[in-house]
Order: sequence, then structure tokens, then C-alpha cells
Amino acid sequence: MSPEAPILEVEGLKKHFGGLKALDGVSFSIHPGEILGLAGPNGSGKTTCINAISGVFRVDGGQIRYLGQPIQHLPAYRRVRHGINRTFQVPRPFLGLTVLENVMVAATYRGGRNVNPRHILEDIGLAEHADRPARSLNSSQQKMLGLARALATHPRLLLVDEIGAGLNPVELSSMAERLRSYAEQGMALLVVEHLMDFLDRVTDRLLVMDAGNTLFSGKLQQATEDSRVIEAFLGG
Amino acid sequence: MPKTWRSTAVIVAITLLTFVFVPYIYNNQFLLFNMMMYMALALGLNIIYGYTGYLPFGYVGFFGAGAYGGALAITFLHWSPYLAVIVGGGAAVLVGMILIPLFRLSGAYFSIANLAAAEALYYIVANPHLESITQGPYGISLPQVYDPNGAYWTMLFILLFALVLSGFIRGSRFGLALAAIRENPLSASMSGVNVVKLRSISWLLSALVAGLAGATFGWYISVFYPETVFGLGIGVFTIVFVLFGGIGTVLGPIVGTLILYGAYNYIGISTPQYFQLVYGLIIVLLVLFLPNGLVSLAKRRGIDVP
Amino acid sequence: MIRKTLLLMILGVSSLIFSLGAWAAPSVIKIGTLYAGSGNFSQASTRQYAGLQFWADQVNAKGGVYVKAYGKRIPVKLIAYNDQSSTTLAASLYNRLITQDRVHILIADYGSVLTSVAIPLAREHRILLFDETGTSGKFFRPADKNRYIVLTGLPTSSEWPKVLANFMRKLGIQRVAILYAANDWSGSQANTLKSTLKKLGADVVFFESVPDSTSSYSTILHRIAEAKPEAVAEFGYSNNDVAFLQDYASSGLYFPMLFVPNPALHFEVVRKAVGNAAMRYVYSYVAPPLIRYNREVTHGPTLDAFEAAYTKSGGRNIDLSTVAGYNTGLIVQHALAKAAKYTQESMRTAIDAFSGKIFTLDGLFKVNHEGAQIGESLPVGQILPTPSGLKLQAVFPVESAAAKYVYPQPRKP
Amino acid sequence: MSLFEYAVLAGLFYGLYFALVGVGLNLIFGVMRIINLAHGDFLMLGAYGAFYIYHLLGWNPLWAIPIELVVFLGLGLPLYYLLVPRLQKSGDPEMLSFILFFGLSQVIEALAVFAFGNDQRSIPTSVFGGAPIHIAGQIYPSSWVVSAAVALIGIVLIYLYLYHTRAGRATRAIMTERSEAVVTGISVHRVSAVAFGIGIASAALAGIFSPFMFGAIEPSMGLGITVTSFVIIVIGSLGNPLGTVLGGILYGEALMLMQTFLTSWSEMFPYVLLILILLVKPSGLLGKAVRSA
Repeated sequence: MSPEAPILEVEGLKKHFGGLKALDGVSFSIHPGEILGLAGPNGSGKTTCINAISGVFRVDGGQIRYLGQPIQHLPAYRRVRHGINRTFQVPRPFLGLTVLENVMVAATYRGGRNVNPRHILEDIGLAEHADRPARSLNSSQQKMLGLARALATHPRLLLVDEIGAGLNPVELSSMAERLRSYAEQGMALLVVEHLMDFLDRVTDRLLVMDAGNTLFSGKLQQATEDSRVIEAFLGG
Repeated sequence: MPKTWRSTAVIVAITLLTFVFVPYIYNNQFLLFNMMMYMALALGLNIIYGYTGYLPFGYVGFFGAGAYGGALAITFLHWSPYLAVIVGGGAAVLVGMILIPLFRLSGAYFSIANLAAAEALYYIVANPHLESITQGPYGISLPQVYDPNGAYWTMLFILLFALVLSGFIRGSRFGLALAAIRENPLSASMSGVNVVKLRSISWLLSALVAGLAGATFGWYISVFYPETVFGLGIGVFTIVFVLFGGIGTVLGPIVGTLILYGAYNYIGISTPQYFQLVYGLIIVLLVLFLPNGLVSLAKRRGIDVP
Repeated sequence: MIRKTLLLMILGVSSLIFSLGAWAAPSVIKIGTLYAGSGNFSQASTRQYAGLQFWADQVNAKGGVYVKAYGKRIPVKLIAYNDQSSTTLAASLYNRLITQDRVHILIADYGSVLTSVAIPLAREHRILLFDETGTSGKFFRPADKNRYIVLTGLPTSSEWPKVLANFMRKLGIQRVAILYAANDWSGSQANTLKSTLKKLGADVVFFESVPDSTSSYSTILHRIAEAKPEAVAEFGYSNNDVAFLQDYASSGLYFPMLFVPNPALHFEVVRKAVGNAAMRYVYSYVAPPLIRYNREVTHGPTLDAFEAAYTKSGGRNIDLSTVAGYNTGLIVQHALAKAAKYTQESMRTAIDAFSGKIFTLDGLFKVNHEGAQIGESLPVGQILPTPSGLKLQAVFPVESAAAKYVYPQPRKP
Repeated sequence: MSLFEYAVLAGLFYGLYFALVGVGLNLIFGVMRIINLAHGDFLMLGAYGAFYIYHLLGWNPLWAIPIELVVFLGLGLPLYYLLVPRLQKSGDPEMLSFILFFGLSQVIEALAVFAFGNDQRSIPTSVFGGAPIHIAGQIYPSSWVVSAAVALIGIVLIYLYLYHTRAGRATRAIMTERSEAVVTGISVHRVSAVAFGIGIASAALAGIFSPFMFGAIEPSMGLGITVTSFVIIVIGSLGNPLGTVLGGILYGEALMLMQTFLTSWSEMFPYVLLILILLVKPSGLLGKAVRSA
């Protein structure tokens, strides 16, 4: 456990769509430099959780504290400017803009520190495509572009939504390494993932969700032995 | 200075020279006036549609609001027409502010709701119960300020303003953010873009241009009825011109208007009896054989259009 | 010094050119006008234009119109553009007629809306606008001091219902319902009828406007019935009248008197649309060609002669718009024949001089100083069955009556 | 007898008719994502068809129903293949269709002027027996009742087609998820062409009754009707034919009640209603709640 104060504290988060309770009182916290894995069957509320923290919608109950301050009333762009960002499960690049412009939008509107979008592209491995329209990238390149866009805002908390899906083993391990290196630089990460193997390589702290509730919290190895978790994954 | 700004400066210069000197060799000032008006409207529509992807079918509502705003300032406040044009722009911005909640809607819903708003505005203005304010169906008459030359230069100024505005937006970080909003609003807000605010600003700028143009049009013709300035035809024409020229650029709306409105007038003079038929056919053929607008022709050849 | 000499020289040369121009008669007289080939106004506008065209063909067959300023006949050339009922386009086309085609005679399109945009242009360019059917009162306000407009056809619309109000009182009608479409033409008639009726001591028990795109009147008719009027007057464009009459006929309601204006303007169109049953006993104005000025005519053909010649030349049945178009030609012809100089101002003076003295197939031509028609008021007529079918016949005032009115109208079987 | 009750029932008849006016536009939009700005012009053509069948042949306008259904279905299929596949190859077919069909509406209107002339025409309401019909103590024009009944039948048929035939199910599949429909082997073009034909034919069907519902017909009537149709289908939500029925009835009720109680504002109110409805339910009354994600 990190001795510092947590960067993010989530307490009793609630969100429902019509009759469906997508989040039903989820609580957890993340510290700077820490990676928290978030797993669970389809529809268990993982992405909803990311949406709630990043401000895609307002929650119906509970509190989200970032650096000790409640932020659940802030619009998404304000949270981004405070240092929260995310990637999308299905990449959502600005298809009609060039790769460079995609990153530039984020770099310009982040406010504060100057960021060179080309450096970020080099780091992520898309520099050679800088002037191509984002439309022409393949889907894993678009995923990388989504990550680049998020990085351009210099996040202190990064929410990663199923970035492993669709990557080949080589890409997977380099992605895992990449995420770990961000954490080593002090970034806090919440990594939503289906692939347990990938999670295993990224972190050892895990949260398992089912039907909007926290099912399990603890070490990955323990999770695989937990009967509720096994049931949720196999029986759900 | 971005490249777009330089190209815009060139377009501004050409437009200015054209509309200053063509009246010396071509007498029909009204046609030139209408041409400038449609160009300004096309640019104004492009600010909201081309840059953010929201297509307001009822764009003419701002035009009408501007015409009436200006006319009321002249009638009741006895202001000079130049001030009245600004009032007209303000009236359109006011209407735009009232309509901001419509951005909760997407795609066709936004378009139709905006159309409904324009129609509702028309029926309000034309209602005989408001005769003491708007003259209701009896229409506006402003012989006291009739000054076609003054209105002509004002419209030229508005056109140049719309051009400079469009060029500035396109070359600036504001324009980049608008493009991001058009492509994907959610990703835009995840890039730190205040989507609601920027979209509202471009919406109000778009309304402003239409309002200024409407007020100047009202001043230029000096007698008009509600259906003259709220006629759906004006909005439909503007949309057609922008789409034909190519959205999201500075040059597209200008060239689109020049060619299509030019053709419209040419056919009207040369074959008045087949006017509508020929014009309709031209549009159908253009869409089928040039679906992405004129600008796509240049883009296909690798030319970057400002 | 040099500048002054130069200025004088320019002045001298230009006045020389000007006087030469005045001397040398033009080879044709260019007459410019617009018509609506499509859109809301096309029905009446195309007929009006056909009437004007017929006039031009007629005078050209005789070698042209007589122009007093040159003491000879000069052929006319009609330049006409299609404004598609759009005011924006019309404004630009009027301007083209004035500034590029440089027409000597400018004739407006049908109705107030399409005429309105021509007025400031004509005034600015000091060219006399022959207004055929733009009957809005605001075109002729004394305060505007505009001399460049002359209404050739009917009186301004606010004058029309005055006789109607008197007629209603004569019938002893006390309770009147007025419904009108929200447009200039209909609204001014409705307001005049209301104020005149009140002056005459009648009660206006229902006075409402509907948007002029209204195409369904059933519900409103029931609301009117609640007010228990003895007479209902509906003012609107012909689509409003047609819908109103259709809905009345199928509503099962009954009012002793029903008045609509459009049968006076295009009787056959309205009759064909709503059918005979719905037309019977309805009141309207009576205007040429339903009033046939034959004996009184001092200038141009009688109405009978015109109708015969027009139909013979292949024209459709005539209505008020056709007559209005043709009549405008006659007024232009007379203005050219009387104007001492070939200028707009001289034509306007000539028109003032013969105003009140000529009678055409359209009636007495008399305009006031502002150019508005004050020749005649419109009689009230009723659509009555005759052996040769339904006819709209004048029934009031007595001196113009051609038939006896039927009041209250019989209930439908 | 109360005015309120009269207006409510009149609104129902009028609204049912307008549901038929709008339903074809909705079908075409739902399936092809095309803004058919010429919708009202097809209705106008249908109206003239009925007019000539009555005036030239002397037949009851009801005979126009089978004739026009065949003619307009036959017209719709080739028109689809002529225009739509080309359109869908472009970058933004939805918006581009706006201009294409604006052009088409101009062409249709111009040809109609040449063929039919500019005069307003109509068919006397007496063709349906003339005598008004008594319903619930109120008297209604027989033409209204007939129009509403035919509209109801027409909509039910469209409903049956969509929900109880193979082709109809395929049509709905395309409406909900075009790309997946392609994958499942549905012949998108054939299904769409039929939907296009039905859309146009339903407009023509509505046109047959327009002389009674609008009083008169003329070549320029199209655009106004297209606009009203859009209002109706958007109120009910796009791509949902049942929603159109709801939208039509709401439109009819709003108009008739306003005509009764606030006459001069009657035409304005449906537009205000549309805006209010959309502000509460951004994708129409029967629209699925869209997550703002």
C-alpha cells in the first residue's frame, strides 16, 4: 500500500438506466503510481464505472473524490483539465482529422503545460502516420491513437477501458509494459479488462464487479480462488 | 500565421474587389446584393453545419428575426439603419440563445426542431394580434430609410465579416475544436474541449451572420411581408449552396453560391418558362455525379482547399 | 477654371445627348413585367400576364401604340421574367428590368406581395410603376409622397367591403361573424367590414384570424355557429375560400348568409373546385368580367368584344386577372397617347389629366394623387341558379343589380 | 354538444389522416436514412390522379386507390435504383439526400405545372354521399370519416407488412442495424426499393384524399406538406411507424383544439408542441432512450 493519500476515492456510487441498476453502491480508491484492475462479466458495470468517473454522465448517488475534492458535479472537460482521462473500449478518434490533429486537439485544450503532440505520437509509435486521416488507421492503431489523445492531456489518473481486446500477444505484452511504465512515473491507472492474463501482467490489485456491485477486492491470485468470482464469470 | 489565414486574406481581397468593381460593368445591383447575401448566409450556415455538423433546417428563422429586429429599431426607436442592422444581428443572437437547448437533440431531430422553431417564429410575427408591434400580416414598410447603396455596402461588409470569421475559425484552435466536436463530441470533451460552450458560440456566431444579413435585406428592399423574410426557400437555397460547394471550408460556400445562384439567375433570364424544371434537373444531376461538393474535385487532386 | 470649363462641357454634351435621345424615337417601346410561373401566386399571375400579352399582340398587329411625344405608332416589346412567386427573386428581376433592360414601362406582378418589392425600386429609379392588382393601402400613403405608382385595376382592398356592410344592414342583419386569413389583403377587408358594420350599428359577434396556410375549417365553423351569426364573411386567398366552402358544405351547419371574396376574382376556378352545390346562394363581390361593362366603355373594346377576341385567339376562359392584365395595357396605351413628352413624369401627369374621364372594360379609371384607384366601389353579388347554370350576379346596390337576392339562403336538402 | 368534444373527435380524424400523410416519409427515412424532400410532391401527384379519375372518367375517387397503389409502387422501384444507390456511395448520404430530393421536388412541381396547369382544383365533397355523418352526438363531414378510415386501413396494412411478413422483418432489421442486416444476408437494395415504393405509394394514397382535407390542390402544395409530415414523424420518433400514428393524432388534436380556443395561433402550436416534446424526449415520444454516451 502506498503511504500517500489516494488520488481517487469512490464511495457508494449509484447509477441506473430506467429500471436497470448499472452501479449499485461501488466503492474503491486508487493511489498515485498504482494500477487497479477492474474485472467482471459483461454488463457488470465496469464501463459505466469509467463513464461515471470521467464525467460522461452524472451519477445518481455516491461520491467521487479526486485529490480529496468531490468532482461528481464537474462536467467531463473540467475533469480532463484536472488530470483525469480515459480511453474507449471502441476507439472514438476524430475520423475526419489527421492523426496529428487528433492529438493536437487534446494538447491545445488541456490547458496549462505545453505538450508537443509529435513527441507523443513518437512515443506511441504513430509518428509515421501523423499526417494521415485517422479514418485510414486500422483498429489497433486507432486504439493507440485514443491512448495518445488521453496522454496529450497529461493525465494523473488514466482510466483504460479494455485496451487489450483485439491486440496480438506481442502487442499485448508491450501494452502491459507501457501501462506499468506510466504507473512508475506516478500516474494512477484504473484498467478495465476481460483478459485476466493481461491484468495479471499489469497489476496484482483487483476489483471484481457483478451486477453493479463490488464482488471482490484484493489480490488477483485470491480472486481466481474465490467461489463467487468463479460463479460470476462462469455462471453469468 | 496559419496557411488558411493567408488564403482567406486572398479570398477576402478578391471578394472585396469583385463587389466593389462589378457594379461598374454590371447594372443589376440587386442581383449582386442577393449574391452577397446568399454568400454570407452560406458562410454563416457553414459555421454551425460545416464546422460542428449540426444542420439547422430553419436557418431562415435567424434571417427573419434579423429583418424584423432591424425594422423595429427603425420604426420604434428611429435609429439609423446601420445601428438597426446591429440590432437585427442581436435579435438573431437572442433567438439563438433561446434555442440552445435544442442541442440536446441529435441529427435529424435537431434539424426538424429548428425548422419548427423558425415556423413558430414566423407565425408569431405574422399574427394579427401583434399588429401594434410587428405589423402582423400587413408587413413592414421603411421608406424613410430607403438607401440601396448604403445597404449594398453594408452587405458587402457583412460578407467580408463572415469570410474573415470563417477563415479565422478554420485556422484557429477554436476551429480545430469545432472539427473535433463534429467528428465526435464525446472524444472532444475527453480532450478537454468545453463542447457545450464552443458549440454555443459557433451557433450564436452563425445566428449573428444571418441576423445581420436579414436586417440588411429588410433595409434594402424596405417593404416586406413576414413570408418574404421567413420563406423556407431562403433557408433551403442556403443549405443547397453550402452542400454543393463543400462544407467545412471557407471557399466552398462562396463558390457553391456563385455557381448555383448564378445558374439560377441565368436560367431565370434565359429560359423563364422552364426555370424550375431546368434548375431542378441541374441539382439532381450535380448530386448524382458530384456527390461530395465542388471542393471534393480539388481535394481529389490533392489540392488543399481553405 | 479648367475644372469648371470641363464640367460645363460635360453638362453641355450630356444635355445634347439627352435631347437627341428625346428626339429620336425608339424603335420599340420596351415594357417590362414579371409573372409567377409557379408557386402560390401562379394561378392568378399567369392569367394576368396572358391578358397583358394579348393586349401587346393586339396593338402590335396594328403597328404598335400611338406615342404622342413622337406623333406616331411604335411597336411594343414585352420583356417578362418568371419570379416563381418569390419576392427575393422578384426584387432582383424588377431591378434587372429597370437597370439592364431599361424598360420604359414597368408593370408589376400580381398581388400586393409580389408588387411590394417593386415600389421602392421604381421610386428610386424614377420610373412609373403600373400596379395591376397590388391593392394594399400602404402602397398609397400620402405621407410617402410617392408619385411613381398607379393602381390600374381595382380599388385598394380596404375599400372593397363597404358596400357589403351596407347590404348586410339593409337586409336587417344584426349579428355578423368575420373570419379572415392572416395576410394583408384579407386582413384589410376584414377590418374595414368590422369597422363599417359597427358604424352602422351591427354587432360583430365573431372576429378571428387564421394563419393563411389554414386548409381545414370544420372546427372553426362549429365555433362560429356557437356565436349564432346571421351572416358569415370569410376573407382569404382562393385556397382558403375553397376549403371554407367545401367544409361548410359538408358540415351540416346553416348560416342565412355566407360571403367569400374569391368567386369575384376567379369564379370558374372556385366553382370547379367546390362544385355547384357548395356555391349556390353564396355571396361575393362582383367585378369584371362578371359585371359586363359594354355600353359605358369609352376606351378599348367592350367586355363582350374582348372576351370574343381573346377566346378566339386561343385563350382560356377569362376572369378578373385576365381583364386586369389587359386593362393595364389599355391604361399604358392611353398614357402614351396623352403624354406630351416621352418621360415618366409626363406620363404621370397625363394619367392625372385623364383620370376620371375614361371608362374601360374594367370600369371607370380614376386615381387619386397617390395613384390609388377610387373609381368605383365593388357591388355585392350572389351566386344564383339560372337556366344556363350558376352565375354570380350583382344584387346590391340597386342601381347595379342584375338579379334579386335570395335571403336567407335556402337550407340544403 | 360541446365544442371541446367536437374538436377532440375532429382532431382524431384529421390526425389519422395526417398519420397516413407522414408514414411513408418515416418508412423511407427509417430504412434508407434519406430525407425525401419531394414527399409532398408525390402526394400532390396522387391528388391529381384522383382529380382526373373523377373529372375525366367520372369515377368515384376511391377507384384511384388501387390504380395509384400499382402505379406509384411501379414508379418507386425504378426511381429507387436510379437515385438511391448512387446517393449512398457519397460521404454523407443523409444530408446529401436533402439537396437531391429538393431538386427532384422542383422537377416534379415544374412538370406538374406543365401537365395540370396552375389552377387550384378540387373534388366536391358530395362524392362520398354528401350527408354529414353523426358520431357521438356530433356532425362530421363524411369525407373526413372516409379519409380517416382509409388512412387507418393503410397504416394497418403497412404495420402488417412490417411485422408479419418476411420482407417486412428484413425491413425492420435494416432500420435498426443496417450493417448487421447486410451481414445476415438480407438483400438490402431489394428490401429498400420496396420500402421506397411503399413510402411513395402511401403518399399518393394520402394525396387521393387531400382535395377534401386541404380543400384544394395545386402543383405548389408539396413543400408545406413535407414540412408538416416531418413534424409529425419526429413527434412520434423517426423510424417508428406506430409513433407516426401517435404523432399524427397529436398534431390533429393540437391543431383542432387550438382552432377552437385560440384560432389565430392554431398553425403555430404544433411546432411549439414539437419542440416541447423533443426537449423532454429527445428522440420523440416512442423513441428509445439514447444514452448520452
